[in-house]
Amino acid sequence: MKTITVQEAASMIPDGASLMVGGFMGVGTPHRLIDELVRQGRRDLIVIANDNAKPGVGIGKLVDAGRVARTIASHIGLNPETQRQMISGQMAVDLVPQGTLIERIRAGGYGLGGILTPTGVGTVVEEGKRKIEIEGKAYLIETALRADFALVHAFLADYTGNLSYALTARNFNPVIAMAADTVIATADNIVPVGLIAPDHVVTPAAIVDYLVANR
Amino acid sequence: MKTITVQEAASMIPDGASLMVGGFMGVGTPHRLIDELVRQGRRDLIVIANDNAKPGVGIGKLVDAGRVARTIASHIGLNPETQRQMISGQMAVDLVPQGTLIERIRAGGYGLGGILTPTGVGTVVEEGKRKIEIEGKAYLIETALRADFALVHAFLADYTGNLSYALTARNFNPVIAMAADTVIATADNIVPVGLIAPDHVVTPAAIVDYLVANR
Amino acid sequence: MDAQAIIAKRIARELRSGMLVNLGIGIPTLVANYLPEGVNVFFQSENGLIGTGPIPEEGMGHPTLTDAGGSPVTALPGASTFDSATSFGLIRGGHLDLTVLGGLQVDAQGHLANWMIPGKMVPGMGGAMDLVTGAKRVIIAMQHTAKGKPKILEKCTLPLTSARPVDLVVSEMAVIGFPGGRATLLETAPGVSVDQVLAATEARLATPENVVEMPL
Amino acid sequence: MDAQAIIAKRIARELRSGMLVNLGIGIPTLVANYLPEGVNVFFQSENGLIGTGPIPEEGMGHPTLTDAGGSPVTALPGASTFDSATSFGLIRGGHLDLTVLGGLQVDAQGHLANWMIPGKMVPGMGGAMDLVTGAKRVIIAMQHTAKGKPKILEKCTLPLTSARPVDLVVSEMAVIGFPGGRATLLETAPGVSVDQVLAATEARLATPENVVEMPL
Repeated sequence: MKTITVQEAASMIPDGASLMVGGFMGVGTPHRLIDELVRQGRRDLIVIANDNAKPGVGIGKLVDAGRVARTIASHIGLNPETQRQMISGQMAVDLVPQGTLIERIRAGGYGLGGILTPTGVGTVVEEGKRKIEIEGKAYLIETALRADFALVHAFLADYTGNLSYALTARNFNPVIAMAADTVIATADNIVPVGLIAPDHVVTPAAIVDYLVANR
Repeated sequence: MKTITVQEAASMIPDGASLMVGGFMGVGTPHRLIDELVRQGRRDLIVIANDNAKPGVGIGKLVDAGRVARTIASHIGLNPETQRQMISGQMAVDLVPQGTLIERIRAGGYGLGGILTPTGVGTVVEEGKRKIEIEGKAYLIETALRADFALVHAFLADYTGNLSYALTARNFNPVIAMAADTVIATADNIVPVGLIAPDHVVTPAAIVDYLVANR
Repeated sequence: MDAQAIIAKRIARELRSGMLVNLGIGIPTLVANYLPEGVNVFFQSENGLIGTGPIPEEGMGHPTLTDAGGSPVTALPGASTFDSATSFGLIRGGHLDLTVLGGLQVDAQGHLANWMIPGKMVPGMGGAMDLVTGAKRVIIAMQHTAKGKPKILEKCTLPLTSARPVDLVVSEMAVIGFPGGRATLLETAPGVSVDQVLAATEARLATPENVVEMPL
Repeated sequence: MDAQAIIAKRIARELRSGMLVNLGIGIPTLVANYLPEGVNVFFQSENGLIGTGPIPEEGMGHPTLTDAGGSPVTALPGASTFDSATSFGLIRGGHLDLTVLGGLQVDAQGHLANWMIPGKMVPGMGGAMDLVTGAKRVIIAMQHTAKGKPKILEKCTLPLTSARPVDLVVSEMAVIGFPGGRATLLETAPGVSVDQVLAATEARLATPENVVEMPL
């Protein structure tokens, strides 16, 4: 684990990279990293996240600036700009049921090829997917999802990279932290090693590659 | 959620019931419940757990008393009595890789039909199972596992049933708590509602059916 | 009482102590305002909270405690927070006793369409597909008609949310169930006749002898 | 130095700072005793701990902090605990940099058998199948022969642990790798000749020119 500046962190991410980004309507999103990606002019990004927040907030800022080539999300209803870019063909949008999305990401991070879920059976979601029956019940085979980078935001971090999260700002963060080749974390507070109780660590240090220093 | 005595808790479990039991070599096992099941003479049980501990400890006491008809576990190597009963045909033993076992239980509790895992491909574990290829890699379809009862042990409980666990006594407990029709919990300490921080609750109260009172 | 209040108040009567309940955005959210006295339920926000409390007083919220719409909420004593995988495990795994959701269309078999209008509104399904597929009981809270047109149709014309039928539809005019897989008029709102409900409904409704007045 | 110490000490040289490492029971556990100075690794116990420390001094342990064998351990500053699903997610998901395990047999392609002897020893595979299938690097720590009989065979006769070949076998006689899927003698222990290794090995070993002495 290395502690780096937000500028260094953003500069590691190339144009065209796939990013999993934590947060739910911007709550629990690593805002400083997003802002810096916008500032550095990163483009053609693939953004995997629960939602696109709203214009001017979190992932919404990348969308506003036209930097997202494709998003895989469960909900974009509160971001009219994403909907506009989707309809105009500027951005590709893959809509995935929220529970399926988080399980696909988890599968990617936990070494599973995928999971069997009843969600989406008998709807447009099943198009093009393998279906399987187990004890008379139909399931879709939903395959694992991974990304080049996971951008996570924690409440507490220590200097080895252990992370814990606050309240509903946890959401996708600990799950995406398992599912990317490179994990970059920001945190509200960075504390000396040993101050987060082992039982309260949610993301173990060993899987975090970079921690963004607070000024 | 109801708070009951250990006698009441054990008496709800009929002969022949399937039980998921928390613990890893007895650490994090609800010992009082196991002891009471032995005392009440419960028999023909199906025990799903990581291991069978060792003679005289935790699940080992049920084995010693000949009360286990079948066990689904990942490891029984430290319990010679289980091995003896397996070889004599007194007890059926299904051995499952530990990661597969916990994912099958999780799938049962999380509403998934199963998961795709590379573990066991090309070994005796794949016998009788469906295999599937995703992007050129082979996976076994491992199906969900549920039980009639989950017997869990926590470090802290509150009187609505929220649970948190201590150190390596967490292990299978929070996962099995999701995967049974009836969830019975014991705890080292039972505290008034509101004293476990929301971020430190691991098993939410809403899924715990019975809490065993401490004397 | 306005239409929304009638719907929310009627649905609140379905709540029982100890239930784990997920309320969707819109009319479903209002159900919490009519929780009967002495009934204590666990409200889940799918963004990762059980024990969701009311909107905080001015200056008493925190940016990390929000509902599924991203708005500030409070948490009751005994609340718990968790990641999204756990949240949807609760939803899909049979732990959620009840979800109340809005609807665009419901058909005669109880199938729901509530997540998109092709070519017009594509917000994404969010948690709706998991909720309808996984909750033990699904109640739809919606106005009976939209711009005078029935929303309870013989067959949904919009993409379905799930192959699993809902359990109950509560509108400002009626309560409709699906016993035996067939839309059945169970209750009419005060001052609303069976014929008025039938006229505002495209799906053929079974109308038993004992259609009662909606208790509010 | 006895056989076990040679094996553990040689394997310890494979550790690098920042690695997440899982040590099996038996000889693998001894590897931690030979961690080179200045190298800081994360040791995982698959029962739910990263940051496993040494055996506690008398009276300084706690019954809820144990290793995968159920024996008391300590935890280093920065340790974390988690449930078994997370523990095996770390193992299977490509997060575990190295696992060191014991072996009953390894074959010429690097396949491992280490979890059962049919009709004799059926302890269960525990975490072994997930570890061998999922870890980035798998090193087998075992004595070269058992009761004089080779354990490195042309083909395993015991049930395999995984279809995935191991990366390295370290015995008290030799270090064997599998470049290009073929068992290859890489190092011999001090005082052991290439011929002695070949005589104690059933699998045909490729023996390059540059077989070096095992650094200890």
